[in-house]
Amino acid sequence: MIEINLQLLCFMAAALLVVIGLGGMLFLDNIIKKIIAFTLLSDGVNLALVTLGYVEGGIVSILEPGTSAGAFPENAVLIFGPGIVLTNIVIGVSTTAVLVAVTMVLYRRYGTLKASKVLKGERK
Amino acid sequence: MDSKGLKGSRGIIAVIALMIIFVGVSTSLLQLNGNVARGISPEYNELAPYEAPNNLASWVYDYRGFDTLIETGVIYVGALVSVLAIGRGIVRVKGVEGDAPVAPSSMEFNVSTLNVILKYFGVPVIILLVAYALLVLTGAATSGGGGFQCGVIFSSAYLLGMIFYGRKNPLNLSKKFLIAIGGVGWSIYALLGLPGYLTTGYWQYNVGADLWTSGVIPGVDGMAAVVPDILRQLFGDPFRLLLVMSDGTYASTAGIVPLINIGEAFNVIGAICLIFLVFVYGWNDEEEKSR
Amino acid sequence: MIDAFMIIAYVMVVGIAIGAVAALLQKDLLRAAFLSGAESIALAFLFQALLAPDLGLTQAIVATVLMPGIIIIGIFKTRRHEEE
Amino acid sequence: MIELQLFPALAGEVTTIVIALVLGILFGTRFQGGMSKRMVGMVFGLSIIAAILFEAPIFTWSLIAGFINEDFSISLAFIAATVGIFIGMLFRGGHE
Repeated sequence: MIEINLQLLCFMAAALLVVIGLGGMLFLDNIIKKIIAFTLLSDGVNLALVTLGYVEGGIVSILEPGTSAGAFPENAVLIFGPGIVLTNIVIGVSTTAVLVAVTMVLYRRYGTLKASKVLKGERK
Repeated sequence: MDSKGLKGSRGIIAVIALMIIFVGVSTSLLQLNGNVARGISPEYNELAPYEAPNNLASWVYDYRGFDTLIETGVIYVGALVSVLAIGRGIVRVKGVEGDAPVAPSSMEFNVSTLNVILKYFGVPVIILLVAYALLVLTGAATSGGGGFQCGVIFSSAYLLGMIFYGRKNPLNLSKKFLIAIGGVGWSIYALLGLPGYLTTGYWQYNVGADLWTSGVIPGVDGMAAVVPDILRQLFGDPFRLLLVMSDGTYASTAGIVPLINIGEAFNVIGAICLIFLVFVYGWNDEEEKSR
Repeated sequence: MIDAFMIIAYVMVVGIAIGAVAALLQKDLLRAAFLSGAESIALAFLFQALLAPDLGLTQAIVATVLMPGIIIIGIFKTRRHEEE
Repeated sequence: MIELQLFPALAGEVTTIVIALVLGILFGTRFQGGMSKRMVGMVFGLSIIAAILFEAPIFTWSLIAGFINEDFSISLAFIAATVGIFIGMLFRGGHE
Protein backbone atom coordinates (compact mmCIF):
# COMPACT_ATOMS: atom_id res chain seq x y z
CA MET A 1 0.00 0.00 0.00
CA ILE A 2 1.42 3.34 -1.05
CA GLU A 3 1.36 6.03 1.58
CA ILE A 4 -0.62 8.93 0.22
CA ASN A 5 1.06 12.28 0.62
CA LEU A 6 -0.04 15.68 -0.59
CA GLN A 7 1.83 15.43 -3.88
CA LEU A 8 0.22 12.11 -4.78
CA LEU A 9 -3.21 13.44 -3.86
CA CYS A 10 -2.78 16.53 -6.00
CA PHE A 11 -1.58 14.49 -8.97
CA MET A 12 -4.73 12.37 -8.68
CA ALA A 13 -6.87 15.52 -8.52
CA ALA A 14 -5.10 16.89 -11.59
CA ALA A 15 -5.69 13.68 -13.55
CA LEU A 16 -9.33 13.72 -12.48
CA LEU A 17 -9.78 17.31 -13.64
CA VAL A 18 -8.11 16.62 -16.98
CA VAL A 19 -10.32 13.61 -17.63
CA ILE A 20 -13.53 15.39 -16.56
CA GLY A 21 -12.69 18.32 -18.76
CA LEU A 22 -11.82 16.11 -21.70
CA GLY A 23 -15.05 14.17 -21.33
CA GLY A 24 -17.08 17.36 -21.06
CA MET A 25 -15.48 18.82 -24.14
CA LEU A 26 -16.08 15.65 -26.14
CA PHE A 27 -19.52 14.51 -25.04
CA LEU A 28 -21.50 17.58 -24.00
CA ASP A 29 -23.61 19.37 -26.54
CA ASN A 30 -23.99 22.85 -25.10
CA ILE A 31 -21.28 25.27 -26.22
CA ILE A 32 -21.13 27.18 -22.91
CA LYS A 33 -20.65 23.89 -21.11
CA LYS A 34 -17.87 23.02 -23.51
CA ILE A 35 -16.20 26.28 -22.48
CA ILE A 36 -16.60 25.45 -18.79
CA ALA A 37 -15.11 22.02 -19.45
CA PHE A 38 -12.21 23.71 -21.21
CA THR A 39 -11.48 25.81 -18.13
CA LEU A 40 -11.62 22.65 -16.00
CA LEU A 41 -9.04 20.99 -18.28
CA SER A 42 -6.69 23.95 -18.05
CA ASP A 43 -7.14 23.97 -14.25
CA GLY A 44 -6.04 20.35 -14.17
CA VAL A 45 -2.93 21.06 -16.23
CA ASN A 46 -2.10 24.01 -13.96
CA LEU A 47 -2.45 21.86 -10.87
CA ALA A 48 -0.16 19.19 -12.32
CA LEU A 49 2.50 21.78 -13.15
CA VAL A 50 2.39 23.30 -9.66
CA THR A 51 2.47 19.91 -7.97
CA LEU A 52 5.67 19.03 -9.85
CA GLY A 53 7.59 21.66 -7.93
CA TYR A 54 6.35 20.79 -4.45
CA VAL A 55 9.02 19.86 -1.95
CA GLU A 56 8.02 17.81 1.05
CA GLY A 57 8.54 20.00 4.12
CA GLY A 58 9.79 22.87 1.99
CA ILE A 59 9.30 26.57 2.34
CA VAL A 60 7.65 29.22 0.22
CA SER A 61 10.05 30.65 -2.34
CA ILE A 62 9.97 34.12 -0.80
CA LEU A 63 12.96 35.07 1.28
CA GLU A 64 11.53 36.16 4.61
CA PRO A 65 13.43 38.20 7.18
CA GLY A 66 14.82 36.24 10.04
CA THR A 67 15.31 32.99 8.10
CA SER A 68 18.63 31.60 7.03
CA ALA A 69 19.77 32.50 3.53
CA GLY A 70 22.01 29.46 3.40
CA ALA A 71 19.18 26.98 3.87
CA PHE A 72 16.92 28.72 1.36
CA PRO A 73 18.16 27.19 -1.95
CA GLU A 74 17.76 23.60 -0.78
CA ASN A 75 14.34 23.96 0.81
CA ALA A 76 12.51 26.35 -1.48
CA VAL A 77 9.98 24.90 -3.87
CA LEU A 78 10.74 24.55 -7.57
CA ILE A 79 9.75 27.84 -9.13
CA PHE A 80 9.51 26.94 -12.82
CA GLY A 81 6.02 25.47 -12.70
CA PRO A 82 4.35 28.38 -10.86
CA GLY A 83 6.09 30.88 -13.14
CA ILE A 84 4.42 29.37 -16.17
CA VAL A 85 1.08 28.81 -14.44
CA LEU A 86 0.91 32.47 -13.38
CA THR A 87 0.86 33.59 -16.98
CA ASN A 88 -1.37 30.69 -17.94
CA ILE A 89 -4.11 31.69 -15.50
CA VAL A 90 -4.31 35.26 -16.78
CA ILE A 91 -4.08 34.22 -20.41
CA GLY A 92 -6.83 31.69 -19.69
CA VAL A 93 -9.16 34.60 -18.91
CA SER A 94 -8.61 36.16 -22.31
CA THR A 95 -8.93 32.88 -24.21
CA THR A 96 -12.20 32.20 -22.38
CA ALA A 97 -13.35 35.68 -23.35
CA VAL A 98 -12.59 34.95 -27.01
CA LEU A 99 -14.51 31.69 -26.83
CA VAL A 100 -17.53 33.40 -25.25
CA ALA A 101 -17.43 36.17 -27.86
CA VAL A 102 -17.45 33.63 -30.67
CA THR A 103 -20.33 31.86 -28.92
CA MET A 104 -22.35 35.08 -28.86
CA VAL A 105 -21.79 35.58 -32.58
CA LEU A 106 -22.78 31.97 -33.29
CA TYR A 107 -25.95 32.42 -31.24
CA ARG A 108 -26.90 35.54 -33.19
CA ARG A 109 -26.45 33.64 -36.42
CA TYR A 110 -27.96 30.24 -35.62
CA GLY A 111 -30.25 30.98 -32.69
CA THR A 112 -29.07 28.01 -30.71
CA LEU A 113 -26.33 26.94 -28.35
CA LYS A 114 -26.33 23.30 -29.48
CA ALA A 115 -23.11 22.35 -31.18
CA SER A 116 -24.87 19.62 -33.20
CA LYS A 117 -27.29 22.15 -34.73
CA VAL A 118 -24.55 24.68 -35.37
CA LEU A 119 -22.51 22.05 -37.16
CA LYS A 120 -25.45 21.22 -39.42
CA GLY A 121 -25.54 24.84 -40.46
CA GLU A 122 -29.26 25.52 -40.08
CA ARG A 123 -29.85 29.26 -40.11
CA LYS A 124 -32.23 30.84 -37.66
CA MET B 1 -22.23 14.54 -30.55
CA ASP B 2 -25.79 14.66 -29.35
CA SER B 3 -26.25 13.77 -25.71
CA LYS B 4 -29.18 11.52 -26.59
CA GLY B 5 -26.84 9.44 -28.72
CA LEU B 6 -24.90 8.60 -25.60
CA LYS B 7 -27.70 6.46 -24.11
CA GLY B 8 -27.12 2.74 -24.26
CA SER B 9 -24.05 1.04 -25.61
CA ARG B 10 -22.35 4.15 -26.92
CA GLY B 11 -22.50 5.75 -23.49
CA ILE B 12 -20.90 2.71 -21.90
CA ILE B 13 -18.14 2.81 -24.50
CA ALA B 14 -17.59 6.51 -23.79
CA VAL B 15 -17.34 5.91 -20.04
CA ILE B 16 -14.89 3.06 -20.58
CA ALA B 17 -12.78 5.22 -22.87
CA LEU B 18 -12.69 8.01 -20.28
CA MET B 19 -11.65 5.54 -17.59
CA ILE B 20 -8.83 4.25 -19.78
CA ILE B 21 -7.68 7.83 -20.34
CA PHE B 22 -7.85 8.46 -16.58
CA VAL B 23 -5.72 5.42 -15.83
CA GLY B 24 -3.18 6.46 -18.46
CA VAL B 25 -2.95 10.06 -17.32
CA SER B 26 -2.81 9.26 -13.61
CA THR B 27 -0.15 6.55 -13.97
CA SER B 28 2.02 8.82 -16.07
CA LEU B 29 1.61 11.64 -13.54
CA LEU B 30 2.19 9.42 -10.51
CA GLN B 31 5.55 8.35 -11.89
CA LEU B 32 6.64 11.94 -11.39
CA ASN B 33 5.89 11.75 -7.66
CA GLY B 34 9.12 12.50 -5.86
CA ASN B 35 11.20 11.68 -8.92
CA VAL B 36 11.69 15.15 -10.30
CA ALA B 37 15.37 16.07 -10.30
CA ARG B 38 15.90 19.45 -8.75
CA GLY B 39 18.40 20.14 -11.50
CA ILE B 40 19.39 23.73 -11.90
CA SER B 41 16.74 25.03 -9.52
CA PRO B 42 19.00 25.37 -6.43
CA GLU B 43 21.35 27.52 -8.47
CA TYR B 44 18.52 29.86 -9.33
CA ASN B 45 17.27 29.78 -5.77
CA GLU B 46 20.69 30.78 -4.53
CA LEU B 47 21.03 33.80 -6.78
CA ALA B 48 17.45 35.00 -7.18
CA PRO B 49 16.76 36.32 -3.65
CA TYR B 50 19.55 38.86 -3.95
CA GLU B 51 17.70 40.37 -6.86
CA ALA B 52 14.22 40.39 -5.41
CA PRO B 53 13.16 38.49 -2.29
CA ASN B 54 10.15 37.13 -4.13
CA ASN B 55 11.69 34.35 -6.19
CA LEU B 56 8.73 34.18 -8.56
CA ALA B 57 8.99 37.85 -9.51
CA SER B 58 12.66 37.66 -10.32
CA TRP B 59 12.10 34.48 -12.32
CA VAL B 60 9.15 35.72 -14.33
CA TYR B 61 10.40 39.23 -15.02
CA ASP B 62 14.16 38.87 -15.00
CA TYR B 63 15.18 35.43 -16.24
CA ARG B 64 12.15 35.06 -18.47
CA GLY B 65 11.64 38.73 -19.19
CA PHE B 66 11.50 38.54 -22.95
CA ASP B 67 9.29 35.43 -23.00
CA THR B 68 6.84 37.06 -20.63
CA LEU B 69 6.77 40.13 -22.87
CA ILE B 70 5.70 37.96 -25.80
CA GLU B 71 3.21 36.04 -23.67
CA THR B 72 1.42 39.20 -22.66
CA GLY B 73 0.79 39.73 -26.35
CA VAL B 74 -1.63 36.80 -26.09
CA ILE B 75 -3.83 38.86 -23.75
CA TYR B 76 -3.87 41.63 -26.30
CA VAL B 77 -4.79 39.26 -29.11
CA GLY B 78 -7.65 38.05 -26.91
CA ALA B 79 -8.94 41.59 -26.41
CA LEU B 80 -8.57 42.37 -30.11
CA VAL B 81 -10.43 39.25 -31.23
CA SER B 82 -13.24 39.94 -28.75
CA VAL B 83 -13.63 43.47 -30.10
CA LEU B 84 -13.64 42.22 -33.67
CA ALA B 85 -16.07 39.39 -33.00
CA ILE B 86 -18.62 41.45 -31.08
CA GLY B 87 -18.40 44.80 -32.78
CA ARG B 88 -18.28 43.40 -36.28
CA GLY B 89 -19.45 46.67 -37.76
CA ILE B 90 -15.86 47.82 -37.90
CA VAL B 91 -14.35 45.16 -40.12
CA ARG B 92 -16.44 43.67 -42.90
CA VAL B 93 -15.52 40.12 -43.74
CA LYS B 94 -16.37 39.11 -47.28
CA GLY B 95 -17.87 35.69 -46.62
CA VAL B 96 -20.47 36.98 -44.21
CA GLU B 97 -21.61 39.92 -46.28
CA GLY B 98 -25.19 38.60 -46.38
CA ASP B 99 -25.56 38.84 -42.65
CA ALA B 100 -26.60 42.01 -41.00
CA PRO B 101 -23.73 43.10 -38.79
CA VAL B 102 -24.22 42.08 -35.21
CA ALA B 103 -26.01 44.91 -33.49
CA PRO B 104 -24.43 45.18 -30.02
CA SER B 105 -27.41 45.25 -27.73
CA SER B 106 -26.19 47.15 -24.71
CA MET B 107 -26.85 45.32 -21.50
CA GLU B 108 -27.98 47.48 -18.63
CA PHE B 109 -28.15 45.80 -15.28
CA ASN B 110 -31.27 46.54 -13.33
CA VAL B 111 -30.07 48.88 -10.62
CA SER B 112 -33.39 49.48 -8.89
CA THR B 113 -33.69 45.90 -7.68
CA LEU B 114 -30.38 46.09 -5.86
CA ASN B 115 -30.26 46.11 -2.13
CA VAL B 116 -29.83 49.63 -0.77
CA ILE B 117 -26.92 48.66 1.47
CA LEU B 118 -25.16 47.01 -1.45
CA LYS B 119 -25.75 50.09 -3.56
CA TYR B 120 -24.25 52.52 -1.07
CA PHE B 121 -21.40 50.32 0.01
CA GLY B 122 -20.31 49.74 -3.55
CA VAL B 123 -18.13 52.84 -3.80
CA PRO B 124 -16.03 52.15 -0.67
CA VAL B 125 -15.53 48.56 -1.75
CA ILE B 126 -14.36 49.65 -5.19
CA ILE B 127 -11.97 52.26 -3.77
CA LEU B 128 -10.52 49.76 -1.33
CA LEU B 129 -10.14 47.15 -4.09
CA VAL B 130 -8.21 49.63 -6.25
CA ALA B 131 -5.99 50.50 -3.28
CA TYR B 132 -5.43 46.81 -2.63
CA ALA B 133 -4.43 46.33 -6.25
CA LEU B 134 -1.87 49.12 -5.89
CA LEU B 135 -0.55 47.55 -2.66
CA VAL B 136 -0.11 44.22 -4.44
CA LEU B 137 1.67 46.01 -7.26
CA THR B 138 4.09 47.91 -5.06
CA GLY B 139 4.85 44.94 -2.86
CA ALA B 140 5.52 42.80 -5.90
CA ALA B 141 9.25 42.33 -5.55
CA THR B 142 9.27 41.74 -1.82
CA SER B 143 6.22 39.69 -0.95
CA GLY B 144 3.53 37.83 -2.83
CA GLY B 145 2.04 39.74 -5.71
CA GLY B 146 2.95 41.23 -9.03
CA GLY B 147 1.72 42.90 -12.14
CA PHE B 148 -0.60 40.10 -13.22
CA GLN B 149 -2.32 40.02 -9.84
CA CYS B 150 -2.72 43.80 -9.77
CA GLY B 151 -4.34 43.83 -13.20
CA VAL B 152 -6.69 41.02 -12.28
CA ILE B 153 -7.78 42.69 -9.01
CA PHE B 154 -8.30 46.03 -10.73
CA SER B 155 -10.41 44.57 -13.51
CA SER B 156 -12.50 42.68 -10.95
CA ALA B 157 -13.15 46.03 -9.24
CA TYR B 158 -14.21 47.44 -12.60
CA LEU B 159 -16.58 44.53 -13.21
CA LEU B 160 -18.02 44.93 -9.71
CA GLY B 161 -18.78 48.59 -10.35
CA MET B 162 -20.34 47.70 -13.69
CA ILE B 163 -22.66 45.18 -12.02
CA PHE B 164 -23.59 47.43 -9.08
CA TYR B 165 -24.16 50.71 -10.88
CA GLY B 166 -24.57 49.94 -14.56
CA ARG B 167 -23.69 52.88 -16.73
CA LYS B 168 -23.12 55.14 -13.72
CA ASN B 169 -20.03 53.16 -12.86
CA PRO B 170 -17.96 55.15 -10.33
CA LEU B 171 -14.82 53.76 -11.91
CA ASN B 172 -15.44 55.38 -15.25
CA LEU B 173 -12.94 54.04 -17.76
CA SER B 174 -13.52 55.19 -21.29
CA LYS B 175 -12.35 53.29 -24.34
CA LYS B 176 -9.65 55.84 -25.07
CA PHE B 177 -8.27 55.60 -21.55
CA LEU B 178 -8.17 51.81 -21.68
CA ILE B 179 -6.42 51.72 -25.05
CA ALA B 180 -3.99 54.41 -23.89
CA ILE B 181 -3.14 52.68 -20.64
CA GLY B 182 -2.63 49.38 -22.44
CA GLY B 183 -0.32 50.98 -24.98
CA VAL B 184 1.62 52.81 -22.28
CA GLY B 185 2.07 49.60 -20.32
CA TRP B 186 3.19 47.69 -23.38
CA SER B 187 5.72 50.35 -24.30
CA ILE B 188 7.04 50.62 -20.72
CA TYR B 189 7.63 46.89 -20.70
CA ALA B 190 9.24 46.79 -24.13
CA LEU B 191 11.35 49.93 -23.81
CA LEU B 192 12.78 48.92 -20.44
CA GLY B 193 14.81 46.41 -22.39
CA LEU B 194 16.58 49.16 -24.27
CA PRO B 195 19.08 50.36 -21.60
CA GLY B 196 20.22 46.81 -21.03
CA TYR B 197 20.61 46.26 -24.75
CA LEU B 198 22.65 49.40 -25.22
CA THR B 199 25.04 48.62 -22.36
CA THR B 200 25.41 44.86 -22.47
CA GLY B 201 23.92 43.70 -25.75
CA TYR B 202 21.17 41.60 -24.16
CA TRP B 203 17.56 42.73 -24.46
CA GLN B 204 15.94 43.36 -21.10
CA TYR B 205 19.16 42.87 -19.19
CA ASN B 206 18.50 43.93 -15.62
CA VAL B 207 20.51 47.13 -15.65
CA GLY B 208 19.50 48.33 -12.21
CA ALA B 209 20.64 45.23 -10.39
CA ASP B 210 24.10 44.92 -11.89
CA LEU B 211 25.25 48.05 -13.62
CA TRP B 212 23.57 50.78 -11.61
CA THR B 213 24.73 49.54 -8.25
CA SER B 214 27.50 47.01 -8.59
CA GLY B 215 28.97 45.06 -5.77
CA VAL B 216 25.88 44.89 -3.62
CA ILE B 217 25.67 41.14 -3.86
CA PRO B 218 27.90 39.72 -1.14
CA GLY B 219 30.32 37.11 -2.33
CA VAL B 220 29.89 37.92 -5.97
CA ASP B 221 32.40 40.35 -7.37
CA GLY B 222 30.38 42.87 -9.26
CA MET B 223 31.75 44.54 -12.29
CA ALA B 224 32.52 48.22 -12.20
CA ALA B 225 29.49 50.44 -12.31
CA VAL B 226 28.89 51.65 -15.84
CA VAL B 227 26.57 54.43 -14.80
CA PRO B 228 28.49 57.60 -13.85
CA ASP B 229 28.59 58.59 -10.22
CA ILE B 230 26.75 61.86 -10.77
CA LEU B 231 23.62 60.06 -11.91
CA ARG B 232 23.78 57.69 -8.97
CA GLN B 233 24.15 60.53 -6.52
CA LEU B 234 21.24 62.35 -8.08
CA PHE B 235 18.80 59.47 -8.15
CA GLY B 236 20.16 57.19 -5.48
CA ASP B 237 19.15 53.55 -5.41
CA PRO B 238 15.39 53.69 -5.78
CA PHE B 239 14.76 49.99 -5.21
CA ARG B 240 17.49 49.06 -2.80
CA LEU B 241 16.35 46.70 -0.07
CA LEU B 242 17.90 45.59 3.16
CA LEU B 243 17.42 41.93 3.92
CA VAL B 244 17.78 41.13 7.60
CA MET B 245 18.52 37.42 7.77
CA SER B 246 19.43 35.21 10.69
CA ASP B 247 22.97 34.99 9.37
CA GLY B 248 23.62 38.63 8.69
CA THR B 249 22.28 41.59 6.81
CA TYR B 250 22.41 41.72 3.03
CA ALA B 251 21.61 44.46 0.60
CA SER B 252 19.83 43.66 -2.62
CA THR B 253 18.29 45.66 -5.38
CA ALA B 254 15.48 44.57 -7.61
CA GLY B 255 16.67 46.76 -10.44
CA ILE B 256 14.08 47.30 -13.11
CA VAL B 257 11.79 44.48 -11.96
CA PRO B 258 9.33 46.78 -10.11
CA LEU B 259 9.13 49.06 -13.15
CA ILE B 260 8.43 46.09 -15.41
CA ASN B 261 5.72 45.09 -12.93
CA ILE B 262 4.03 48.47 -13.37
CA GLY B 263 4.11 48.10 -17.15
CA GLU B 264 2.72 44.58 -16.89
CA ALA B 265 -0.09 45.74 -14.61
CA PHE B 266 -1.09 48.50 -17.06
CA ASN B 267 -1.01 45.92 -19.82
CA VAL B 268 -3.36 43.51 -18.06
CA ILE B 269 -5.68 46.33 -16.91
CA GLY B 270 -6.00 47.65 -20.46
CA ALA B 271 -6.68 44.29 -22.06
CA ILE B 272 -9.08 42.70 -19.55
CA CYS B 273 -11.09 45.87 -18.83
CA LEU B 274 -11.42 46.37 -22.58
CA ILE B 275 -12.83 42.86 -22.88
CA PHE B 276 -15.44 43.59 -20.20
CA LEU B 277 -16.34 46.97 -21.68
CA VAL B 278 -16.92 45.40 -25.09
CA PHE B 279 -18.84 42.46 -23.66
CA VAL B 280 -21.29 44.60 -21.75
CA TYR B 281 -21.70 47.71 -23.86
CA GLY B 282 -20.59 46.70 -27.31
CA TRP B 283 -18.36 48.79 -29.51
CA ASN B 284 -20.32 51.75 -30.76
CA ASP B 285 -19.04 55.26 -31.18
CA GLU B 286 -22.49 56.84 -30.84
CA GLU B 287 -22.96 55.38 -27.39
CA GLU B 288 -19.57 56.65 -26.35
CA LYS B 289 -20.45 60.19 -27.34
CA SER B 290 -23.75 60.16 -25.52
CA ARG B 291 -22.05 59.07 -22.30
CA MET C 1 -1.15 9.17 11.25
CA ILE C 2 -3.22 11.49 9.16
CA ASP C 3 -3.05 15.04 10.39
CA ALA C 4 -5.72 17.69 10.09
CA PHE C 5 -4.03 19.35 7.15
CA MET C 6 -4.25 16.23 5.01
CA ILE C 7 -7.91 15.80 5.96
CA ILE C 8 -8.61 19.34 4.69
CA ALA C 9 -6.69 18.52 1.52
CA TYR C 10 -8.80 15.37 1.04
CA VAL C 11 -11.97 17.42 1.50
CA MET C 12 -10.76 19.95 -1.06
CA VAL C 13 -9.95 17.26 -3.62
CA VAL C 14 -13.37 15.69 -3.12
CA GLY C 15 -14.88 19.16 -3.46
CA ILE C 16 -13.01 19.69 -6.72
CA ALA C 17 -14.31 16.41 -8.14
CA ILE C 18 -17.91 16.99 -7.02
CA GLY C 19 -17.89 20.62 -8.16
CA ALA C 20 -16.50 19.77 -11.57
CA VAL C 21 -18.99 16.97 -12.23
CA ALA C 22 -21.93 18.96 -10.83
CA ALA C 23 -21.04 21.98 -12.94
CA LEU C 24 -21.13 19.87 -16.09
CA LEU C 25 -24.39 18.11 -15.20
CA GLN C 26 -26.45 21.24 -14.44
CA LYS C 27 -29.28 22.16 -16.77
CA ASP C 28 -29.17 25.77 -15.58
CA LEU C 29 -26.10 27.38 -17.12
CA LEU C 30 -25.96 30.18 -14.52
CA ARG C 31 -25.68 27.63 -11.76
CA ALA C 32 -23.02 25.79 -13.75
CA ALA C 33 -20.91 28.96 -13.91
CA PHE C 34 -21.15 29.49 -10.13
CA LEU C 35 -20.32 25.83 -9.46
CA SER C 36 -17.21 26.01 -11.63
CA GLY C 37 -16.19 29.05 -9.58
CA ALA C 38 -16.64 27.08 -6.36
CA GLU C 39 -14.48 24.33 -7.78
CA SER C 40 -11.73 26.83 -8.53
CA ILE C 41 -11.81 28.13 -4.95
CA ALA C 42 -10.90 24.66 -3.72
CA LEU C 43 -8.15 24.66 -6.33
CA ALA C 44 -6.86 27.95 -4.93
CA PHE C 45 -6.62 26.32 -1.51
CA LEU C 46 -4.58 23.49 -3.01
CA PHE C 47 -2.22 26.03 -4.59
CA GLN C 48 -1.82 27.60 -1.18
CA ALA C 49 -1.10 24.20 0.34
CA LEU C 50 1.47 23.47 -2.37
CA LEU C 51 3.47 26.52 -1.22
CA ALA C 52 2.59 28.82 -4.10
CA PRO C 53 0.77 31.75 -2.43
CA ASP C 54 1.06 34.02 -5.49
CA LEU C 55 -0.90 31.53 -7.52
CA GLY C 56 -3.46 31.11 -4.76
CA LEU C 57 -4.15 34.86 -4.79
CA THR C 58 -4.47 35.00 -8.56
CA GLN C 59 -6.59 31.88 -8.84
CA ALA C 60 -8.96 32.98 -6.08
CA ILE C 61 -9.73 36.31 -7.72
CA VAL C 62 -9.87 34.96 -11.26
CA ALA C 63 -12.14 32.13 -10.16
CA THR C 64 -14.53 34.15 -8.02
CA VAL C 65 -15.02 37.23 -10.18
CA LEU C 66 -13.56 37.16 -13.67
CA MET C 67 -14.32 33.69 -15.07
CA PRO C 68 -17.95 33.47 -13.83
CA GLY C 69 -18.35 37.12 -14.85
CA ILE C 70 -17.37 36.45 -18.44
CA ILE C 71 -19.48 33.30 -18.66
CA ILE C 72 -22.50 35.00 -17.01
CA ILE C 73 -22.32 37.92 -19.42
CA GLY C 74 -22.23 35.38 -22.24
CA ILE C 75 -25.27 33.62 -20.77
CA PHE C 76 -27.20 36.89 -20.45
CA LYS C 77 -26.54 37.66 -24.07
CA THR C 78 -27.59 34.20 -25.29
CA ARG C 79 -29.90 32.05 -23.21
CA ARG C 80 -29.99 30.79 -19.70
CA HIS C 81 -31.36 27.28 -19.85
CA GLU C 82 -30.04 24.46 -21.91
CA GLU C 83 -32.47 23.59 -24.69
CA GLU C 84 -33.74 20.06 -25.20
CA MET D 1 17.31 40.47 18.11
CA ILE D 2 16.27 42.62 15.25
CA GLU D 3 16.23 46.28 16.04
CA LEU D 4 13.74 48.64 14.56
CA GLN D 5 15.50 51.29 12.57
CA LEU D 6 14.29 54.72 11.62
CA PHE D 7 17.40 56.11 9.99
CA PRO D 8 18.91 55.89 7.47
CA ALA D 9 15.71 55.93 5.51
CA LEU D 10 16.15 53.20 2.93
CA ALA D 11 15.15 54.31 -0.50
CA GLY D 12 13.31 51.12 -1.31
CA GLU D 13 10.66 51.78 1.29
CA VAL D 14 9.91 55.34 0.29
CA THR D 15 9.74 54.36 -3.37
CA THR D 16 6.81 51.99 -2.90
CA ILE D 17 4.83 54.64 -1.03
CA VAL D 18 5.50 57.26 -3.70
CA ILE D 19 4.58 54.88 -6.50
CA ALA D 20 1.33 53.93 -4.74
CA LEU D 21 0.48 57.62 -4.28
CA VAL D 22 1.17 58.51 -7.93
CA LEU D 23 -0.77 55.56 -9.33
CA GLY D 24 -3.59 56.31 -6.90
CA ILE D 25 -3.81 59.86 -8.25
CA LEU D 26 -3.81 58.48 -11.81
CA PHE D 27 -6.70 56.12 -11.17
CA GLY D 28 -8.46 58.54 -8.84
CA THR D 29 -9.00 60.96 -11.70
CA ARG D 30 -11.07 58.22 -13.32
CA PHE D 31 -13.61 58.09 -10.51
CA GLN D 32 -16.84 59.92 -11.17
CA GLY D 33 -19.65 61.05 -8.92
CA GLY D 34 -19.46 62.93 -5.69
CA MET D 35 -18.78 61.65 -2.21
CA SER D 36 -19.92 63.18 1.03
CA LYS D 37 -17.41 63.99 3.76
CA ARG D 38 -18.81 61.27 5.96
CA MET D 39 -18.21 58.74 3.19
CA VAL D 40 -14.62 59.92 2.77
CA GLY D 41 -14.02 59.52 6.48
CA MET D 42 -15.55 56.05 6.46
CA VAL D 43 -13.44 54.91 3.55
CA PHE D 44 -10.31 56.28 5.21
CA GLY D 45 -11.11 54.45 8.44
CA LEU D 46 -11.79 51.25 6.54
CA SER D 47 -8.49 51.65 4.72
CA ILE D 48 -6.59 51.92 8.00
CA ILE D 49 -8.26 48.74 9.24
CA ALA D 50 -7.43 47.04 5.96
CA ALA D 51 -3.84 48.29 6.14
CA ILE D 52 -3.48 46.67 9.55
CA LEU D 53 -4.98 43.47 8.18
CA PHE D 54 -2.76 43.24 5.12
CA GLU D 55 0.42 44.20 7.00
CA ALA D 56 3.52 45.70 5.54
CA PRO D 57 5.65 44.02 2.91
CA ILE D 58 7.77 41.67 4.90
CA PHE D 59 11.33 42.49 4.01
CA THR D 60 12.23 45.47 6.15
CA TRP D 61 11.98 46.22 9.83
CA SER D 62 11.84 49.98 9.87
CA LEU D 63 9.14 52.44 10.80
CA ILE D 64 8.91 53.75 7.26
CA ALA D 65 7.84 50.37 6.01
CA GLY D 66 5.19 50.42 8.70
CA PHE D 67 6.63 48.26 11.45
CA ILE D 68 5.54 49.81 14.72
CA ASN D 69 6.32 46.71 16.67
CA GLU D 70 7.68 43.36 15.66
CA ASP D 71 4.25 41.80 15.65
CA PHE D 72 2.33 44.83 14.53
CA SER D 73 2.65 46.65 11.27
CA ILE D 74 0.67 48.92 8.99
CA SER D 75 1.10 48.86 5.25
CA LEU D 76 1.65 52.50 4.45
CA ALA D 77 1.48 51.85 0.70
CA PHE D 78 -2.19 50.94 1.06
CA ILE D 79 -3.00 54.18 2.91
CA ALA D 80 -0.94 56.13 0.39
CA ALA D 81 -2.94 54.60 -2.43
CA THR D 82 -6.24 55.54 -0.76
CA VAL D 83 -5.06 59.09 -0.15
CA GLY D 84 -3.89 59.25 -3.77
CA ILE D 85 -7.32 58.20 -4.98
CA PHE D 86 -8.97 60.99 -2.94
CA ILE D 87 -6.49 63.55 -4.30
CA GLY D 88 -7.22 62.36 -7.81
CA MET D 89 -10.95 62.75 -7.17
CA LEU D 90 -10.29 66.33 -6.07
CA PHE D 91 -8.54 67.00 -9.38
CA ARG D 92 -11.63 65.94 -11.26
CA GLY D 93 -13.89 67.99 -9.05
CA GLY D 94 -15.78 64.99 -7.80
CA HIS D 95 -15.50 66.00 -4.18
CA GLU D 96 -18.63 67.73 -2.96
